[in-house]
Amino acid sequence: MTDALIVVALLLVAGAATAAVLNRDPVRQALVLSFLGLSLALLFTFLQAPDVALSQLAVGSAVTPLMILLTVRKVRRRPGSDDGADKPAGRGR
Amino acid sequence: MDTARLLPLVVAVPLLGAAVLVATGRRLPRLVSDIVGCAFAAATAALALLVLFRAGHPGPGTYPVEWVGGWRRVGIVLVGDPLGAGLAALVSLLVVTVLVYSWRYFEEPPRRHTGSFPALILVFQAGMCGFALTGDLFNAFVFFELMGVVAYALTGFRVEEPKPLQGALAFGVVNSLGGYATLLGITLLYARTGELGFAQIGRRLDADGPDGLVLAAFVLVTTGLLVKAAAVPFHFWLPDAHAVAPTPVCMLLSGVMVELGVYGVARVYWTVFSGPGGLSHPDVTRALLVLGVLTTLLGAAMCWRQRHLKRLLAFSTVAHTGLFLIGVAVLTPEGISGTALYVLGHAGVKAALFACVGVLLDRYATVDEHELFARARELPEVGVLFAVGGLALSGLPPFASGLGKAAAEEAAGHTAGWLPALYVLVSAVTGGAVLRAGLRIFAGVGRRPGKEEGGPETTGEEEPETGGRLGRIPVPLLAVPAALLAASLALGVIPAVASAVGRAGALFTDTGGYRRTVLDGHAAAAPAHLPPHWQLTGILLGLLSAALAIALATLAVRRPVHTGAAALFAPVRRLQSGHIGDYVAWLVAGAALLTVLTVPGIR
Amino acid sequence: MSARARLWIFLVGAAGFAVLFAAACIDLPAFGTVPHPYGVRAVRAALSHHTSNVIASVNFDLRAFDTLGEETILFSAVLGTVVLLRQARDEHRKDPEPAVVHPRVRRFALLTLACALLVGLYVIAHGQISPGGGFQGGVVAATALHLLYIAADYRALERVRPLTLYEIGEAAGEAAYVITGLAAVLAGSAFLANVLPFGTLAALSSGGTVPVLNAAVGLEVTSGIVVLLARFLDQAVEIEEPGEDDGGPWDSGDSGGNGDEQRERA
Amino acid sequence: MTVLPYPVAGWIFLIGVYGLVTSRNLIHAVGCLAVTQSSTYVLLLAVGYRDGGTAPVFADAPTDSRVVDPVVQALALTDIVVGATVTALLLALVVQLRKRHGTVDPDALSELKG
Repeated sequence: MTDALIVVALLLVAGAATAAVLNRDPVRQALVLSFLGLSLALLFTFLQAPDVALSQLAVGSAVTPLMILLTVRKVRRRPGSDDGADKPAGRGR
Repeated sequence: MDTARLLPLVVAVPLLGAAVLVATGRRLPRLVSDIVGCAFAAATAALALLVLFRAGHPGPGTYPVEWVGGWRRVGIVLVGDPLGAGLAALVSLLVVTVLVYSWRYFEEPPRRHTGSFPALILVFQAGMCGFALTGDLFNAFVFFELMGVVAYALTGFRVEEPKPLQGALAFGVVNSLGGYATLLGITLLYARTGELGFAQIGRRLDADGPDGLVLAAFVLVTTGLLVKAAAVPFHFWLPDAHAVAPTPVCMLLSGVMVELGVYGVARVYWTVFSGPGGLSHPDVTRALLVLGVLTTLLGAAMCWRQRHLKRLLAFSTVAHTGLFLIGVAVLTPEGISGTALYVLGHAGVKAALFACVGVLLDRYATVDEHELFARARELPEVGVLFAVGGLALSGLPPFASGLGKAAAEEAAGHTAGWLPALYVLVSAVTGGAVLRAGLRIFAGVGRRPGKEEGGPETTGEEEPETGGRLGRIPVPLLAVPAALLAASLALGVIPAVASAVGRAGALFTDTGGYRRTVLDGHAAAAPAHLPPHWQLTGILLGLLSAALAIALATLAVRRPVHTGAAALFAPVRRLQSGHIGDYVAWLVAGAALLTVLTVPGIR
Repeated sequence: MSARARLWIFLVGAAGFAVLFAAACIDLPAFGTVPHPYGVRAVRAALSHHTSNVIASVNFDLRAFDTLGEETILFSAVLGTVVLLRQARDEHRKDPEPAVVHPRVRRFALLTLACALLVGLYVIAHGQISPGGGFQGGVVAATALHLLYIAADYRALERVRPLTLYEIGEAAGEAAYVITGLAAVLAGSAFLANVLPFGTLAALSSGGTVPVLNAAVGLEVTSGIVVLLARFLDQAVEIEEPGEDDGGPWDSGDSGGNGDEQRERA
Repeated sequence: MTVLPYPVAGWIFLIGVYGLVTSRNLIHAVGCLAVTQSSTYVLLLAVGYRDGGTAPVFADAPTDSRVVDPVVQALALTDIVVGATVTALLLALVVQLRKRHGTVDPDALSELKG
């Protein structure tokens, strides 16, 4: 029974990791990363590691995606900027 | 107190200092926080030197071993063998000089965060000392990451500038990836042996023969350490980071941190993989030798082509790391002790050169060799220091870099007859590049260099790191490079240093002795060894490379443009693209290359 | 280097890595079979010190030196982030506008906040006897505080979050850890030795110095993560760059965040 | 029993590195680095697992019950902290990089070359 759960969780983790890489938009990636954190926490629980699962839940599915989202918000806030074709920016000098 | 008890304090004292600085930093005036930082760094240096003197005492070869928390064989072990303790002492002393140098350096510390720069430097010191002293693989990884995290932050310290941020990011991504590779390797070793201490893993590995798992573990662990050591093709981050970090940080990065990567490779090999259950000596020699030769040639070639002075020095660090790697690759006590002395001398010289460039940056707001042409004629003192540094870098006797080079090239010569020629060539080219820049900048010799065609290039306009441009040069900015060069000279002429380093190398390569000392508490007697010493061939080769360096520099300033050479180097220079994706791809390819080079080792 | 060349170099390297890793996997002991000598010794050692959560014992007793390094990594990363995300010379601050929050959202968020804070503190306090500890609890508590951003607005968050205090708290946590270690040295034992009485197994005060170090880590992590998130929020909400909101050199469109998305569409 | 965990760890490592190599957005690259790191957690815990073992937390006096390896769990905890802090630091660098270079596309960063 546990074995089957571990296998399922492993596949979930592998899938989530792949999805997190292939989602090139950081906002969507942050959400997938959050899901990856969740599935890792699940896997760790099945592997009898509640301490690690708890950390992973707190860090991997909350703090890291939150930081990514805040970064995106900062980066996108600037009114007017690149849409890929970037200009050399103000250097702040 | 028992010397062994002092080992963890070498890590704990600077951490306490950092915590004090952060807690009180925003209220302290600049002067006080600088003094507090220096005091903690100096106390650590005193502790490290005390350990070194007790451990390096000639006589029965015992050295201090401390199980942190008193957990014999269950906890983490710190080992104060002369080489590790010596590196900790070198790190601490260099940190003290760097803090003195930065005394007047950042004219304007970040607002409301006065203590943060010295605090970060202190944590950096703790990380490097811990890495040098630890006898536990996972603990080494922790300190590896600690060094990394602090170094990324310090590299990007000047957030108003664009270049440091790019360099710090490349540094961070590539180093973290290397760290994760190392951790995978550590996990594989744990799966096999169920142990984490160097000595315990080594003993249990020797119970079975080498197989694919041991090979994979070696490759993965070494990959991370070689990233830190900036060996080709893991080196791309180094010039980008070292060229843009604040000068005091450059002194530490180039002077000791990169060398700690080489130390890590040597330490892990000798304690874990050198027994019958590890990898065979000829295969490891071949792998490290190939990487070392590639590194040193590429570093020297790129160093010669630079006009951005800090980048020039950074590539010279790459070239010298290659030489250190060759010294380790020959897997003899003489190779280790020669390289150790070379590292000692190089640290002082390279830090002094960076210190001189820092003065130029703060006075002229550029570190571009062409733009600075003849402008620094008004700073003869700096010019003299810079020239002496260039000569010492090329291995001029009797500097410690010269003696170390002589000893290392002799040891390497026993493995392959052409290696000494490589040492001479690379020392001459890197020293020559420094001298060429010195001749142009401080003496205005030769023609004003014109615009070069073709090839990617980094020019050297930068913001000064002090508040404004310096008028008068403050005393510490001159005293520090002078003291560093003097120290490098002294280390080369005092015979006691060479004999102590020789003994350290012999104890370092005594795998059985290390394991017995750590696990069984038996004193390891230093095996027979030949300490580095001045020999006629060494002196002559040192003089030869210094003469070659001068000749190259003179030639270069007389005939500044070599169209053919520029075209020749353009593809190599294009590899250094500043693109993080490229660097990561090279890292993976490098791990594969390392696999291919070591794979015969398991048959 | 072109994207294609980069990909090829990666693929060659990845193939090598895959072969290497596969070779290692073949030689790995089968999943879930072999006990490790170190693990066995650790369990015995933890029980000898009356610490029921062996992981807490490994973290704060057997390998407390690792945890010192780990906390220092956090400490220096927070310090580094504070330095990197400082207000640059050419930037200015803008007061965030007070937000209008639906009362139901507010009530819910405040309730969650209270619960999460309690859970965080509970997890910290029970580190040595049940899963969890200073790190996990600290992260939960710190993240919980930021629910205020949803519940009220940024200014309310700033009021309950005197950053200076948290920065000092972080340094105090780090210092407490080091000082606990040094106290053992002064008591004539090894650095970070467990010199306090061990108490009874599974009691809140069991484990000697384990709860002390655990509390130090809890303090440091809570404060550290609060400072970390605060810095990112600060950048996202308050700090303005030159050229922002006043035309500047930027004129149109969204930002680089999803540059490649837009490129793909184009 | 299955050997699945080991190849899964290898796959996560490689796919994360693939993301880093092909990334066109530095924020995405930092996310990929976090993915890469999760391979180390998976491998660590897989190595420490024992069939039928329970979590190494004892409610009462020592029993003979089989437990999984506590050491790797402690290592994984340390690893998670390291990962989170590195992510934070790199994201901070990206924020500033964006201000000074005006882009988060690694292809557009061109100040350091040669």
